[in-house]
Amino acid sequence: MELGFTEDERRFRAEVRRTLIEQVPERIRQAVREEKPLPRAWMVEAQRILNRNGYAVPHWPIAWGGRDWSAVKRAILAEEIDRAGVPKPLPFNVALIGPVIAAFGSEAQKRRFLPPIANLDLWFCQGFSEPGAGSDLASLRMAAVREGDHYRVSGQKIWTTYAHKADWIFCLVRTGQGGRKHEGISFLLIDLRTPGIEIRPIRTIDGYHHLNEVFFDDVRVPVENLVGEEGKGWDYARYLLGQERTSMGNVGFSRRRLDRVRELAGPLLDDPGYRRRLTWAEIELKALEITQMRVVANERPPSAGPDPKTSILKVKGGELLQTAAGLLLDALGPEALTAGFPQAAAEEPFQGHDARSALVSAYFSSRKYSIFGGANEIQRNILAKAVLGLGKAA
Amino acid sequence: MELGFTEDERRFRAEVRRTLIEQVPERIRQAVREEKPLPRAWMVEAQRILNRNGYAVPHWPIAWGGRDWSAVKRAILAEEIDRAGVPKPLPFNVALIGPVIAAFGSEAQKRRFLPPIANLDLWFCQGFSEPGAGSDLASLRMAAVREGDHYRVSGQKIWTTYAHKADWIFCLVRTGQGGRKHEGISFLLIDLRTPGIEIRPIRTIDGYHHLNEVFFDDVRVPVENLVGEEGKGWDYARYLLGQERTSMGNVGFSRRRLDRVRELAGPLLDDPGYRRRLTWAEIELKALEITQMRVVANERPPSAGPDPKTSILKVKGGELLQTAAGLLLDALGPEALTAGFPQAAAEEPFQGHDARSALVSAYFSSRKYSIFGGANEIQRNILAKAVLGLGKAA
Amino acid sequence: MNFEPDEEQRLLAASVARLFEDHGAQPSADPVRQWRDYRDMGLLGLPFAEANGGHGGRFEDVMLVMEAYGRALGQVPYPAVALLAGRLLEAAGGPTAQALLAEMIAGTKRVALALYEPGRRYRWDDPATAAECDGEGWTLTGAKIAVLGADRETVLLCPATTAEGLRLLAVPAGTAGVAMEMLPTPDGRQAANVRCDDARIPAAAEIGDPARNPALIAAAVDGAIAAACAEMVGAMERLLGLTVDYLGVRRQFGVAIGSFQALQHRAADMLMAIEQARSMTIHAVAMLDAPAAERTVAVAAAKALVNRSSRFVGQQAIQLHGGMGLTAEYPAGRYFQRLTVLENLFGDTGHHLDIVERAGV
Amino acid sequence: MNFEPDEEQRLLAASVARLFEDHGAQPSADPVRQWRDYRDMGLLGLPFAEANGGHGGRFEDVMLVMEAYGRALGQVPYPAVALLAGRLLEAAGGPTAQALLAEMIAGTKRVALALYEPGRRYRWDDPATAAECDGEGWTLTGAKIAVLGADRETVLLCPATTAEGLRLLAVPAGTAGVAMEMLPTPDGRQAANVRCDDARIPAAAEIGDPARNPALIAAAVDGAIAAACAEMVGAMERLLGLTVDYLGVRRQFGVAIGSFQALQHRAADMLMAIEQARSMTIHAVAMLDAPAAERTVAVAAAKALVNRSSRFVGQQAIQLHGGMGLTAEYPAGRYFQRLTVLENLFGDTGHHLDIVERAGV
Repeated sequence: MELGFTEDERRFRAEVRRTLIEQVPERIRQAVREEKPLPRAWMVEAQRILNRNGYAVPHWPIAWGGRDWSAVKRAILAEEIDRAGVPKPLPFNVALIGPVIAAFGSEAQKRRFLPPIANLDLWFCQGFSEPGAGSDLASLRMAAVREGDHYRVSGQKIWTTYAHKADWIFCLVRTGQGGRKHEGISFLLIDLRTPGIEIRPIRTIDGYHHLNEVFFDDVRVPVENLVGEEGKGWDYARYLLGQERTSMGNVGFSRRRLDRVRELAGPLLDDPGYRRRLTWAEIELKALEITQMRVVANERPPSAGPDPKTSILKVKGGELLQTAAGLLLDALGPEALTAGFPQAAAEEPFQGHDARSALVSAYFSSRKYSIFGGANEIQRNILAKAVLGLGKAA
Repeated sequence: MELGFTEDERRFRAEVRRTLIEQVPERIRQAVREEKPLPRAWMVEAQRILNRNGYAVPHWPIAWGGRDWSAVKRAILAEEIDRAGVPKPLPFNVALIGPVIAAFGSEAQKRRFLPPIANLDLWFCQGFSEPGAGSDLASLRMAAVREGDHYRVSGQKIWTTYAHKADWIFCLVRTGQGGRKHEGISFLLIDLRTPGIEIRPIRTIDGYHHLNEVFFDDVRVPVENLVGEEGKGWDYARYLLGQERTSMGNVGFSRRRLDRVRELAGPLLDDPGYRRRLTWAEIELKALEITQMRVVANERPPSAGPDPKTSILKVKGGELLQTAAGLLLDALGPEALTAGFPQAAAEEPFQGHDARSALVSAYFSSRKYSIFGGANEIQRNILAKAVLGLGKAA
Repeated sequence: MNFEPDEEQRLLAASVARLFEDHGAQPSADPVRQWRDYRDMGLLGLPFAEANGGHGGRFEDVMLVMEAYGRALGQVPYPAVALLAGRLLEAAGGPTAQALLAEMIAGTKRVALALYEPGRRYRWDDPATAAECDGEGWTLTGAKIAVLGADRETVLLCPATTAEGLRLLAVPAGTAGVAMEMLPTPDGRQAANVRCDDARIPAAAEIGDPARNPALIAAAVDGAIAAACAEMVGAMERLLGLTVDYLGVRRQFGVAIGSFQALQHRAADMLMAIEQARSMTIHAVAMLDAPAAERTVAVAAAKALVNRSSRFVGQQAIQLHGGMGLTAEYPAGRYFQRLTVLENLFGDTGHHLDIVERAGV
Repeated sequence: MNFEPDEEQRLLAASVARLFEDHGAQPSADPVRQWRDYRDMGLLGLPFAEANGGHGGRFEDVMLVMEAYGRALGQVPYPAVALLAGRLLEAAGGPTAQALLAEMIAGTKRVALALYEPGRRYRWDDPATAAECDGEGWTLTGAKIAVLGADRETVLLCPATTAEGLRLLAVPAGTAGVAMEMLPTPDGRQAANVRCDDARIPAAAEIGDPARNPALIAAAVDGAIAAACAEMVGAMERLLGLTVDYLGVRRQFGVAIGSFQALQHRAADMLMAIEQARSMTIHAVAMLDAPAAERTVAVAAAKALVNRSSRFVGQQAIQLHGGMGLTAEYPAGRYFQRLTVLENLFGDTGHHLDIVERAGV
């Protein structure tokens, strides 16, 4: 037992922190700290710096750029990236599709995709959710019909973050019927420039454009873009969801938000009520940091699927980001009243919103942390059933 | 619309308050304020004073001692009784069995029972819950088999408050099988001195003895003690539950507890955190007082069953009593550490516990407000289904 | 006590509900036209004494109107103009105020109270904006923020510090030296940040007087807070309705999600939060005529609780709508935005709790 | 970081779990016998340096022991005697303290720290209890309350105010002038209220010295708080287990109540509260060797969060047990009582939040 960080871990943290501050331009880190959305080019720039330092994909196989770092160190890295205001390595690339290709892709797919994914030369988005198949993913309906060396794909994906910035999308598609709902699902990589794909923005209450619907109308996808075996997509999706959870609790991000609260709250920090909310948030964050490490340190084979205890990180981490966003909003006082945003925010690069608007946006947009990626209700179901063993008999 | 109290209502409140303080002995009111359990004789004494003033059963038919007061006035009366530290008129008598006998009892039953019930010359307890039939009352099993001019009753009731102080018990019993679960239930009045009845105490975590199990082993109950018709017991129980709800929110009781917090908290009242908890409790109480009046003012025929909005009063009122009990506990500080109570508390009259023990007891015992009388979970089911119309299709 | 609207109130509630829902159905409709509709229905004069050209409505009537306004997500700045600035004019009295009020009721002039200043949060009683009088007129310098209901045609009521105390000056937005920046509110309306640099206005532009102004403004703000509480109750009520509808329609795992007990209980908690908020709104309205100290505490307590209910109901409504609640198109998000603005308006939860506690309650 | 117990810790945890569960199964067993069992297992000496006759255990070992103690609802005053008073003796050093410690470890003498006084809540650093030294010995006058672990055989460690500062005096409970009232704690154990009226003790009964005493006591209390946190985590864990079992067994409306989603989610919330409490306990334990200022903030933050979790978990466990949870016979209620006592012990939630905030965190 070693309940605190080791000397080696502390050194690692200091080194990461120094590297990030030295190498990632202040303009990028400032924009992140101010909760402003970044131009695509800045995100690419940041990820390439991370990749150069071995920070983008340390959890990947060493052959593809991974490092032999402990889970605790990887969690420290993730925390420091967030805390420093460096954009996270694009999770769709490094935490989701990358490991799936590394584990189940063909050699050709690995060579073709892994290096550009790590370096953000290729930008992937995630095509899982459909209207009517959100938390209940197994009822997805987008169909891929095999015709010779192609699939013909038709259907719709929804809530697709950054589809409008992405080059490729990885999709769960239905290639077979019958049997149980999650049988007959396959895992396809699709080039978004293929004819027949239409991306429509979903404007959100934070005034920005992150989300999209993606429509597929008879889209031809080469069979070589199938990952692994046809009909095994559900297994790969489970594997994907069991991947790198070292930043699931968003500890570094919450740390950054609470630091910002202290910068902005001014005299409110002497208001006992506001102060107490902040104190609780700080204590919750400390607890979450350690809970995160405890879950992370309990390394499981990815094939075991997600550790159900990561649901704690998801729920608590999301709640804390929401709490911090509420503190930021309240710090604005009546200044928030003129900190709205155009109904249809301008495209990148970010401009036209001042620091206050970005905070109001962050308050609205933070509701997503308890909705996307498995709503908190689903996470509680998981905890009750998979950890506590409740409700199985009923 | 008249959103505040009328002059007449204010006068009524002042008169009630004056009467209570003048007529109910200070020793009784002091013990109630200190949350000490009262000797039976004191409870009887208090109810007789209330009854003499028309305060015990104002909601009954005028022929049996009722008054023609508006629901708002009756709610004011209930609030003032609680607030003054006067023990409430025994609810099993005046709010539950009395109205049922008045509505469905025979003339002989009315003459025999109503006057002594109002005056607490006869003490009734309630025999509804059984092991395995708590919130799911319709699955009760205690059986009454008709034999000539008697029923032979066997079975068990549980959580019977004050059975050890009571003279009689009113019971739901099963007189028939088949059909739906709540058919074949009848409503019986049983003299607790009848042979074959055994009352066993249930000690609770507050150190006291309020609750009992009541066992019936082949108990002979005269048929004349059947209320209304055989097999209609479920309807009468529903009627009973739709009765007098003017103090469902326990507004006066919470007022009394918060007053006590102010007496006892001393320097904690200057502690910002404690202060804020008290402020919220005060605000919640004000809201509850008005919500109570709004529900009460919306008078419905008793045959309509309980107004589902009374569930709000039940939940919010209970939570507030629990919050106030927590404030009292925390006001004790380390003094609470030596404020325990003997594992098996002595019988009445109350003795051996100092004021601190009574508060610790109140903290533990206050958990019951969200459990008995329909747990908060059941109340939320009712609100979701009966008020919001949710889940009916599923 | 009697919570039932009388016949006249029922009629009023029904007709404003119809009007506001009509307006809501045409979001891009002409605001000038909508303002005229308010006037034609008598709403601009509703809260004012008949002697002042109003319709002598009671606070209860305003509460009914504002609940309907909240339910329909009203867009025109009726509360800011009529219920805050208008009522301040009536209370102040005197020829300037009366003339402005008459024009406001007639729908020919808009007025707005410039309450807040940069960096002072919700404090309005000690403005940094300064005014000097040289006999002929006033010279005004300072900044005001977040003036709801103001546009470039509005007459701004500006509290300003003078050697004699707090003055209240009626400054047409078009006055030379007045710069106005129209900015979007987080719920998609507009509010103004205003800068006055040596703006000159005639001596007659003063309303009220330094001795009474703090009390006049406090009373007007308390009335506006009670109105905001009613608006929030209306908005929460509709938002819960939208949520319950969605729970009945949206299916997952083969059943309507409204059959899941955890979601049912959340909806029940929202209902309770709204009912408690409605009760505190009633309390605030009932206390508007009480002595100032009691009134202020009652109103602050109400706003604190209504705010807390609003944050809970707003956030949970989005949660229960899932991704749909986050989209700008679906109405739930707009109610959440509106509630967020209203929580902030006239003081957030902590601000009002502080008032309650300072009063020693 | 490494949260896995090593082989030795696994053995320790397993054997104390067995012992404590055995004790728990015989609630009326002889406390003297139980105390001997603690000694025989090496628990009395566990946290002390080998040089002082102890076994050189680490804080982590104590944490494992206290979790097991909490799970089994331990009855003997091990934490008060060994982990609070014992550790204070070790830290103070000097012949008197060392001799007492040796006897404590040998199981032949009990010691207890008399920390609190009437009307001063959790403040111990400025006692009203006064001591005077006349060269031959001390005269002690004052009142102490809620001394856990004390009985009439105990040596009480009493902080007392003198002209030179805070003295720490070892007062055998049997000393003339010492009156002791044994009172029940809300979880059915015993604690003492103590009055000293001109109690005379020898000069050698002093331990520590005025310059170091506040720091020594603060460190000992912080260690005891971390131990209490571990105990609470163990108790909460078992209480959740009892609750989950009950949800699986108890049937209503024809199904196990554990199939109701609202109850499942409550249990999930309890789990999360416990995991967060466990993390903060780890944090407190990891910081026990840090500089005093950091240690105190970490321990206070931990106790605040563990307290909040405890109140939630305790109350919800009773709720989910329904009436059964309120009965004195069923174990859930006893865990709730224990947790309630532990929340209070060494400071309630507000007390610890104040400490965190005063430190400027």
